[in-house]
Amino acid sequence: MTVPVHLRHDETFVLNLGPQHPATHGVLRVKLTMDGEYVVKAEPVLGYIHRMHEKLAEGGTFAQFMPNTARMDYLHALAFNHGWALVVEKAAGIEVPERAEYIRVITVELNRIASHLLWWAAFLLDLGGFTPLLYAFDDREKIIDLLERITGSRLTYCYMRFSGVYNDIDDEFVAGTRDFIKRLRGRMPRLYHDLVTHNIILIKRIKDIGFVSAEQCRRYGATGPVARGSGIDYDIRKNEPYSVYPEFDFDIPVFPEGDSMARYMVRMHEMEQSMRIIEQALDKLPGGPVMGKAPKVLKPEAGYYYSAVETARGSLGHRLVCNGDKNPYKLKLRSPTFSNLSLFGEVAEGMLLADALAFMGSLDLVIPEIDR
Amino acid sequence: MGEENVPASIVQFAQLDKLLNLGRANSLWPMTFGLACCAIEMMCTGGSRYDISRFGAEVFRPSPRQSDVMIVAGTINKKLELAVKTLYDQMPEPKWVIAMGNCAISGGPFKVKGNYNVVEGADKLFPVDVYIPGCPPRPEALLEGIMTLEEKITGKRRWPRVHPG
Amino acid sequence: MGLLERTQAALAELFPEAASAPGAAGEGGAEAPPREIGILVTDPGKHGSHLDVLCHPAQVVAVAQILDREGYFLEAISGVDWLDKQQFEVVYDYNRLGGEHCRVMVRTALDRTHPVVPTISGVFPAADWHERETFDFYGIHFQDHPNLIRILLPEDADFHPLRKDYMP
Amino acid sequence: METSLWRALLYLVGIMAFAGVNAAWLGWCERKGAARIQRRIGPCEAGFAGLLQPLADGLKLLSKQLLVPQGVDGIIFRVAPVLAMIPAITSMAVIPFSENIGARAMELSVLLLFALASIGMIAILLGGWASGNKYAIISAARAVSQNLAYEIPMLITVITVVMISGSMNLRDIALDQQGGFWHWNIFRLENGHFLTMWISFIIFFICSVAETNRAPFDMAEAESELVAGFMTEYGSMGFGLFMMGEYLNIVVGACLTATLFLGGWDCPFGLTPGVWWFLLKIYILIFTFIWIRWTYPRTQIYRLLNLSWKILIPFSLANLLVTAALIKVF
Repeated sequence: MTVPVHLRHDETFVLNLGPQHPATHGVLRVKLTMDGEYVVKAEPVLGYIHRMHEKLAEGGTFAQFMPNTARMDYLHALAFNHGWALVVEKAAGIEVPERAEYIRVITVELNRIASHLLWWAAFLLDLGGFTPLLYAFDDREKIIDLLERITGSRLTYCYMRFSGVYNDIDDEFVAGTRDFIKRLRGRMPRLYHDLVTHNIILIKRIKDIGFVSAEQCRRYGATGPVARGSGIDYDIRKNEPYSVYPEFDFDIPVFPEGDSMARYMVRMHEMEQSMRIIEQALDKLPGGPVMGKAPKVLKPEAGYYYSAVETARGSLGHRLVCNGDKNPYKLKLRSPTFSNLSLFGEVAEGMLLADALAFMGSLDLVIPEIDR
Repeated sequence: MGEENVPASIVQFAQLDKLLNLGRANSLWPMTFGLACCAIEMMCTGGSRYDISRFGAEVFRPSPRQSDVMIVAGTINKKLELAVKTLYDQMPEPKWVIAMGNCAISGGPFKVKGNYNVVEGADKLFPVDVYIPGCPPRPEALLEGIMTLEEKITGKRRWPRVHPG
Repeated sequence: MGLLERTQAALAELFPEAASAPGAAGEGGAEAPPREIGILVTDPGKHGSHLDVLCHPAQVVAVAQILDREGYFLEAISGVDWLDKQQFEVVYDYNRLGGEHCRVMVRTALDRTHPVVPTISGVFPAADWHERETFDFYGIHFQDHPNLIRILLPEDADFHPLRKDYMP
Repeated sequence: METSLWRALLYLVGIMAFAGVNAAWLGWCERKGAARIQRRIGPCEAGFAGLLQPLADGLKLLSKQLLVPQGVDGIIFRVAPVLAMIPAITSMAVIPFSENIGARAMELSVLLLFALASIGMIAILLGGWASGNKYAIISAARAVSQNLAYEIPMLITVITVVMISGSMNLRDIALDQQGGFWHWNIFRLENGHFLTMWISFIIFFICSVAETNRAPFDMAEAESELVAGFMTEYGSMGFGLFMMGEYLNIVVGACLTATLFLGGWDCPFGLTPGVWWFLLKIYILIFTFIWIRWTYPRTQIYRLLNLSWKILIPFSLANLLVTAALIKVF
């Protein structure tokens, strides 16, 4: 229900939600044609942080591209590592030991919680609340400490190799993860839900704002929490199972309403599901090596390969074309936020500026992932 | 870190200058100008654990008119070059620039033969005062960068410098 | 699988003359059987897509409409520059949003000197940005696209970076 | 109250000192309060526990380049920040700090206060309009509609207080509430006023939060939407004056609430009243302003206006009628 408005279109002015704006969390520019405070037409302009990842992929070998994957979506870098490792293992036919698969799932799910925490903080910063950011960062620092112990970096991980993972996890990591899960489960109802989710100002601010229908999601190719917030039950970990996800039982939060509140609740429940996955993975963690055998220089067969991975923002696809020599002939990265943002123009029409920004916040954008 | 004094005005009031520099050093208001991965580390520095507000620098002003230091946290590319230059020009005079991360120092991982779109370093656009290496640099490195900037402004170091090794 | 057969049957009408190579299991990859157009069932474990459709540029919109009717969504459009064969290739990826999983890869080959292919942004609005990006990187012109301008590079850039023969 | 020159000079310096110190060190209180709420240490490097931080900010803002951008209405651009400061300081002249400490005890001091409050609103409008920046104009339009909407219920609630204490002079209102908290307007027991007083206290407090443009009603300086609202083009001391104006408005709002409802300089337990009780009440109210700001997100502009036009004004009018009836009956 956006406020019904008769757009007179006679005195509209163009407002530049410029590359440098606190609400765009990066360098997205949206050209807004405004009528008073109502948005008549919104057109995102991209490319302000295009960093030539696809050209670099063609330049270097398969292994040299792994650090680049983390620089695209630095909030869920491990899922990007996982996607790139999956497509190359599929192409070159490399086996990954069981323990490595489990460690991959544990670290990816931990990173997903960290990504949702940062989205939650930035989303409330957009709505004017400053304090939740500090509490979410408090929890996120705990995850970063855990992941830093085994991967060595805080944000841009380069942890996965083509036949497993770089470093084995030790008991301290397992104990630390269990403590973290217990702590976050304790804080979640009181701090995140009572203080913020049930806050009347927040509910009024995001309920019935930015309605996205399931048909719009399909036509614009929106996936992830944006699609699950509009009633589409599509999660790659369930629909196209990869790695060892089939061995865990977790469910996919789907909310039919399709407004910003639904997307908000999808992500909050997803944090809970990720914790369930981590616990089951830690219980069933097998022994054995973490690195399988992989040829030093990979020369996969010529052909077309595609792999999809579920990141915190949607389905990340790697369209890889190989022609038999040691570096990829062509790599197209299907970034989830690229499609999620493409429906912003159509949905934001007729909304107030403040509501349009709340809607953009609920889409959870990471700009370097859009511009690649 | 030279002892080079920032000349505040034509007429030099030694003591007043010292006092003003001390005031400026203790209230460096950064501009929210996060571009990429380093912006997340800048937000972590504003968080509770690293707490940039101890140095009076937690007021992240969105508009260039009210900020003193521009922390270039991320990659500048050719499409953004003009916008960054305008933002730098819009800042009132005693302004400083911290180039945070390898991309702002020299283009970082994108300084390759086939580079057609990334500006290789912020110092190609405007003078940079403090360089903080790292990809992304840790929040402690950003705090060290701010302390180095304060030392450059006032000439005195706030905490004893920790020499590695 | 019901969905795969149904999709294959739906697509088959488009290519009445070329009998679709039954179950070539794609081990030879796309290059081995030099087929002009037709449908190839590939093994998703290895290639990620269930169907590999090769079609003329003109049939691209028809294929898109069939898949739209079947409830697919457009995942990605990527251009490939085959320098040695003097060809551009546009790869469309369709996938199911929810329900049964079936990914269809549609490929068309274009002449390298002046690559032109009709746009499918009428059927799938998602294609609007993907096509602008492919135009931006390869210079492939998409006929009657609403506003075919560069999306990622600065507007005044005069080069197409991802072409194999481009080096700044 | 003979008006000797010395007394006027003394009060002039006193009020300027009170305003200056408050404007600067409220910034420190806000940052320390925010840090306390957000589980971090506020500014603690400048002087003991960061006490010199406002000094550092002030020096820095004073010594920055005064920048007047092109295409800006020069005169109004320079006048607007000053105009934001003037009403806040002049309205302190009328506030009775204690029995015998109070610059001017004018007959119509309540009226003067609200006349000055609307000048503050005009300052924001001029600031937003003069800086020629699209964000500033949107923010100025929002500020005017918000302040206008919240001044009416504020005035109506003040009328109920004036009716009960019978005079428009703040000093008389405060005198009328002396002798222990049961005499305060909130708990005024005789002829059943305490019910209506509670409602007007709540409405008055909401309006004072909205009047000073602070979260959850900070539509004008909406940090994450309108860049920096009407202050976008203001650089050094222009921005400084606006910030000091905002903090002084909070102090005036707190003083007004304390005088009208919480019995001015009266001691809660009936002991010797004095100015320190008054200051204690002010700073408790100021802390609640800060507390509210750092816990609540921002509302939407149409909900904010609906709250005032559809809820606060009818309630305060009903409250006014009930009070009038009670006075008539008893």
